[in-house]
Amino acid sequence: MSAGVHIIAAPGDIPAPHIEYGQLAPMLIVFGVAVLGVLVEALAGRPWRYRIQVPLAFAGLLAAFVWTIVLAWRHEPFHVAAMGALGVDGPTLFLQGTILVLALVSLLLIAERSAAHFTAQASALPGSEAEQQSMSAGITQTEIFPLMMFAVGGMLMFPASNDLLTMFVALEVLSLPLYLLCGLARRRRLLSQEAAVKYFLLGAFSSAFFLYGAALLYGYAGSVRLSDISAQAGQGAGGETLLLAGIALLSVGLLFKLGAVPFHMWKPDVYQGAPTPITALMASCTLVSAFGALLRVYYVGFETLRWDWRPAMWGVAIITMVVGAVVAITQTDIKRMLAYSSIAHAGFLLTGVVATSRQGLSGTLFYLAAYGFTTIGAFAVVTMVRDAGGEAAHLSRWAGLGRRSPVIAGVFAFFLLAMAGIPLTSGFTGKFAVFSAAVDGGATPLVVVGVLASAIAAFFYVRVIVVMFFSDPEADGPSVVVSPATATAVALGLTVTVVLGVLPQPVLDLAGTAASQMFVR
Amino acid sequence: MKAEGIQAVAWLLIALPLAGAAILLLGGRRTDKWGHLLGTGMSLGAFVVGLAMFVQMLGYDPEERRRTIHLYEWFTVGHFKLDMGLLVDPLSISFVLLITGVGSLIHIYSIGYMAEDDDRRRFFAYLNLFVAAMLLLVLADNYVGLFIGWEGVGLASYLLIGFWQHKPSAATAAKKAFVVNRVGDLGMVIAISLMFATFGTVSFTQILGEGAHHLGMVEQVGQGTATAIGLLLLLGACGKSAQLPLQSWLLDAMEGPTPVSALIHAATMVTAGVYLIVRSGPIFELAPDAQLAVTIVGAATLLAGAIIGCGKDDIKKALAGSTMSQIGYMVLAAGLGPAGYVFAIAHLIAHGFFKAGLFLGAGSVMHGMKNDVNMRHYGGLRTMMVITWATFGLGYLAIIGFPGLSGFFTKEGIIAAAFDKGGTSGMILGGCALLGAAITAYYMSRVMFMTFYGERRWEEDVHPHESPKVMTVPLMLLALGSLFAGGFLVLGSFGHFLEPVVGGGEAHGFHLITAPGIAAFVLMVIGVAIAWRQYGARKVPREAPAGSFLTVAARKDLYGDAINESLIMRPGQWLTRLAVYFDNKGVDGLVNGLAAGVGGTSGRVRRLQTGFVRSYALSMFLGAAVVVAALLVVNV
Amino acid sequence: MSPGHYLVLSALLFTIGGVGVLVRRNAIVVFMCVELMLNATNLAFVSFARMHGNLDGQLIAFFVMVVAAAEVVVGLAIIMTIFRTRRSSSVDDANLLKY
Amino acid sequence: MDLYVPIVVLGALAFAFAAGSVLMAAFTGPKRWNRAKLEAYECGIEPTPQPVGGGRFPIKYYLTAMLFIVFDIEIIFLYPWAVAFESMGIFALVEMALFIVTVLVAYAYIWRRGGLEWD
Repeated sequence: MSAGVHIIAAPGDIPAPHIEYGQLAPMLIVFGVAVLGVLVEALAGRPWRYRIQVPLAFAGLLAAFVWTIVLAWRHEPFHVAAMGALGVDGPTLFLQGTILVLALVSLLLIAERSAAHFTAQASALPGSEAEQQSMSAGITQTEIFPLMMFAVGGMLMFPASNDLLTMFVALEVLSLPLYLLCGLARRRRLLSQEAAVKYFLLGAFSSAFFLYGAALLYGYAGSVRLSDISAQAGQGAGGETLLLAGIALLSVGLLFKLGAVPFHMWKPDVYQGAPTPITALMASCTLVSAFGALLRVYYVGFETLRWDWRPAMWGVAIITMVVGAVVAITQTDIKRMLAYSSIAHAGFLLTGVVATSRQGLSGTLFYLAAYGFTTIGAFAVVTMVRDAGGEAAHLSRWAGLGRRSPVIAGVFAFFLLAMAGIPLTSGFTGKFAVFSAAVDGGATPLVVVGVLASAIAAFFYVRVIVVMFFSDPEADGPSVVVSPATATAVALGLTVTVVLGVLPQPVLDLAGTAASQMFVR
Repeated sequence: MKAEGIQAVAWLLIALPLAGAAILLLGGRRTDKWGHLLGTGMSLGAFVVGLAMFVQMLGYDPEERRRTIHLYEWFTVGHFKLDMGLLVDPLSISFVLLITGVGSLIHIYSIGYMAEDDDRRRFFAYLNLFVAAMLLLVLADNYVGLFIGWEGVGLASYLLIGFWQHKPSAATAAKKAFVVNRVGDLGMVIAISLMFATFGTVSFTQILGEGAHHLGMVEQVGQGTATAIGLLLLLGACGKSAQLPLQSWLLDAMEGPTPVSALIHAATMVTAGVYLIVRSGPIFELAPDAQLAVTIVGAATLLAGAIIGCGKDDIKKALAGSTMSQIGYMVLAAGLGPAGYVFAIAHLIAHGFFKAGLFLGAGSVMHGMKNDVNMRHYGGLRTMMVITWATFGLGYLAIIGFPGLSGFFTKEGIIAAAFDKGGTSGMILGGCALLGAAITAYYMSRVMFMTFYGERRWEEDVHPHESPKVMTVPLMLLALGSLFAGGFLVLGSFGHFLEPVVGGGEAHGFHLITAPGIAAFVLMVIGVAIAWRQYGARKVPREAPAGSFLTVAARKDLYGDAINESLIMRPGQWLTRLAVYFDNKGVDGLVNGLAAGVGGTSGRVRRLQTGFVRSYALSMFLGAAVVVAALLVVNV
Repeated sequence: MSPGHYLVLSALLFTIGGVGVLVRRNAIVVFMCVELMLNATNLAFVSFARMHGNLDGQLIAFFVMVVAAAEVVVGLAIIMTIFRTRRSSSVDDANLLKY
Repeated sequence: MDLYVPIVVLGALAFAFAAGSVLMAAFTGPKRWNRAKLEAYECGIEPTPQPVGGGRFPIKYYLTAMLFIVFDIEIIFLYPWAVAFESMGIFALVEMALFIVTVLVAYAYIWRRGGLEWD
């Protein structure tokens, strides 16, 4: 221990930290509601739990969202909060608002009761008598709500983290509940548990990389504050190897979370195995959050090192787009196909990150919001198409859906077209925004690859549409179960996808304003 | 210039039928009772608006007839800006009148034709949707708007071809139309992207300039870019307008209800390609190679369509072949530059009237013949359905170019313009057009004679009868159009009307007696005479005879599908097998070679996803190593 | 001993943990290897703290330990559930989701 | 360094004594084997027969282990706080109270949902 540290000091020697509770309120509300949710689980009787948990979670998310709006409305100059641990600034508020709305929509799916998605009792063995009993007793595992709230809290914190320790804690707070939630599917429990194990082991593996990267950066700069690292790197003071290796390992952890190739392999397996509402939550909120963190790290921490990390990022973006689009073509499971599509979209989004400009930032923000709603809507439709064994996820079971229920098939087709980036959908506007930013940022080859990958991707989206509308329906095909909550989620996704395609300017302006001052340091 | 008066609400044109479609689709069964009336009303409403706009336009000076309606700013990203707006000028108003006019007549006709169908409401909803999309296509003031309408009409067309889904042939035909059209759309998408990348905008005004004076940004780009854009646009036009080599879907599309064939697959949608080429005139004028390609496609299709028309016994398919051929004429004319534009559009409008009349007449015949489409089962229907015979006959005379009727003026104009192009290419193109005229006379006479003349060949239990008034009145109105439209357009001042848009006003004079005109007339008479010898004077067998090589080829659509298969599909599959030496059964939905190649790669790459956590971890570990190495190497 | 040696040790431990994840089949052991990686990181943090003469690294080590503990709990729960279903804790047996 | 010498010496003596006594007993004591002596020693009660393969721990052991880890690890934050309590003042006290309340919420959950019951 160095000599300057006094173990025993006089009272008041260590000043109380200054915490901006107002700026942190959205996160605090969500975490508070999560803790309350645990208390409800502890104290409320079984019949009451669901009835208390759902309104509680809704109220919490809504309150946090309203607070976020208020924060954005005040137009106060942003500065770092909580002694520099968190930065609540324009981009962060945009991302947090997006995450909260997307979480609200996901909550509609998670709270769906008419076609329950979650196991009655996670501890009961699949196929055992205990499981039968708990199912017939109509029990539901209501712990999913506090778990989800913890995850959402972590997601809010992740892009706001201004130092690597906070970021690591946020990463774990968002990941740990998700690992558990993945294993709670009501049907096909074996797949669900396998998804949880895989996600957990690989997630833990990746966070070890993240952490080691953070350690190396700490070794380089003597601090884990992003701004300190940036300042130290700006001086170019020795220890370059530490710095660059640290950046690389840190990136591995972040790229894992957003599913960039070659760190993507968990994504198809987990998306397929997890309960579909959780998949929707991961595909929308987690992606937004992970990109937020990535943007902050690269725009604040490593901005001065742009020329060092950009080539590697180029490579990752290119193979992510290509692998995602190409492998999706031969998928036969809808959820798996959407997972690969999500990988491809992560690649498109990375082109916006590579741009490293204000325009790239605002384009990425817009794309995240647009894609989040589209993908949530698509997964919501997946939950509606059911047969005796639960969701009919195999593509062949969707044959002729267009004739059996044209509206649902039409809506799904629309979501797919939006993901393919057809004009008049949000996907087009989003792709346009990030690609034009990348062109301006001198990444034209990347955009060429992106456009080619979109063309390949369009092929498999159209393939699903062809199956739905042109194949003959099976005799015992799945039926479409429409319930108010899920239908609301689909309608919300559809509305946003249309509005952001037809009248995107207000949201583009919003993203532009949010990005105008970039991140605080 | 900004639009005023009724033109300022041009969006009503699109909104009315769109609202109709929305009400009918969302209203469901509740609207069954009055759905068809609402649909027809919306279409008529759009026609009235269109007419008012036309009258208002006539009041302006020719130079001031180009009016824009700015709807809203779609979005701005960086220095790219996309505005949504409409463009009302003589070219678009001509289309508006054709679409809403003929469209309304067909709506009325459908009330009778679809009376027995349980899903009549849905049918009208789709028709309204089509009208709205088609109007957007011709009214949009930029390529993206045009493309949205383009996709919209494709969607409506697909829905209507497959309207009777219970028929497997209808479902297959819809699928085929869908797939083939995607090839064309790909061309459009790339063309639009290219324009966006080159000009930073997709607005007609900015790219093409204001009407005939041009002065758009396109004049500043090199010939290479213009040629590339032109060829890609041509690919798009080929898909939508059933031109070689993307013609194969149109014949199958006849599986749809007959009013659909009349409206979409004869009068309006399939002419969108011609509109696209004429609208993009300034691009093509800068790219002679692309222009030449347009004329070649047109000439080849006009012959191929005509030959196919000769071999078909199905009355609708014979007419479909004829549609291909007639659009070939228009495309040919559109490829001739300003000299041909006016004739292309005039022929398009005249064709809209007489071909719609012919199709509706065919529908009327089918209505009386228990939906039998085989002309060998008809014969001598002249006395049974007099009105149908008379109106069909007028349409027939118009299409073969009988002097004085619509087709005569417009087609002669195209033939003359082709010869006027001069040089060897002019002679060849003119020759093709002349030959096409002769074949047209032959196969249309064949249809006429087999259907309405000769002895009766129908079964005992068929009782041919005239159709109800609601069907015959539109027939008569369209027959009037067949009589006069062409002459009115060509002899009238249509050329001057369009001149502010397409230019070249002085070239449009029409001379009654020219050498090509006389040749065309003689060839037409010969064609009719041969048909009379074969089908009018002789007995027509109920079963089709074996026929010569050419007949067999024509019956099989000139082996279009076989050629597609052996040229595109087979080598593609072969390549795939080479590239992917294991059997990839998973790749079943892939239709062409490129896709199969990508699919093969995909099938291979997905095997890397072994399902073992440890191999995933390995990939992450190696990935991390590569990323670290990449960063360090870059720094060295 | 200079702090450099601790860093080398930490890198070695991290690598051993990483390789362990790749080669071991038992889910619990795989997970223990991940924990080893985290602890190697802790060692690095503490050594760097020593080198820089500030306390941040030690503080971070505390947080990492807590987070690692939480991870253990979640991980054990998940691994136990799948073990009870499958009667096997080999990660290679969880192989239904692939391609 | 001199300060530590007595400790080292003491340690060495202790080790020598322990090792010496055990070795002494092994060499000098009488060796009379019987069956009972060869069995596993379980505090005087009859040894429970073990299933083949060494047997498995009941799931309860894992549960307890998990709970132990969670609560045990919280001490990590309490200890530095306790050491620096004087200098950190009221703010830290409130923070720590909140922290303990949060842990108590988890405790309440486990307790109410039967996590602490052995059967």
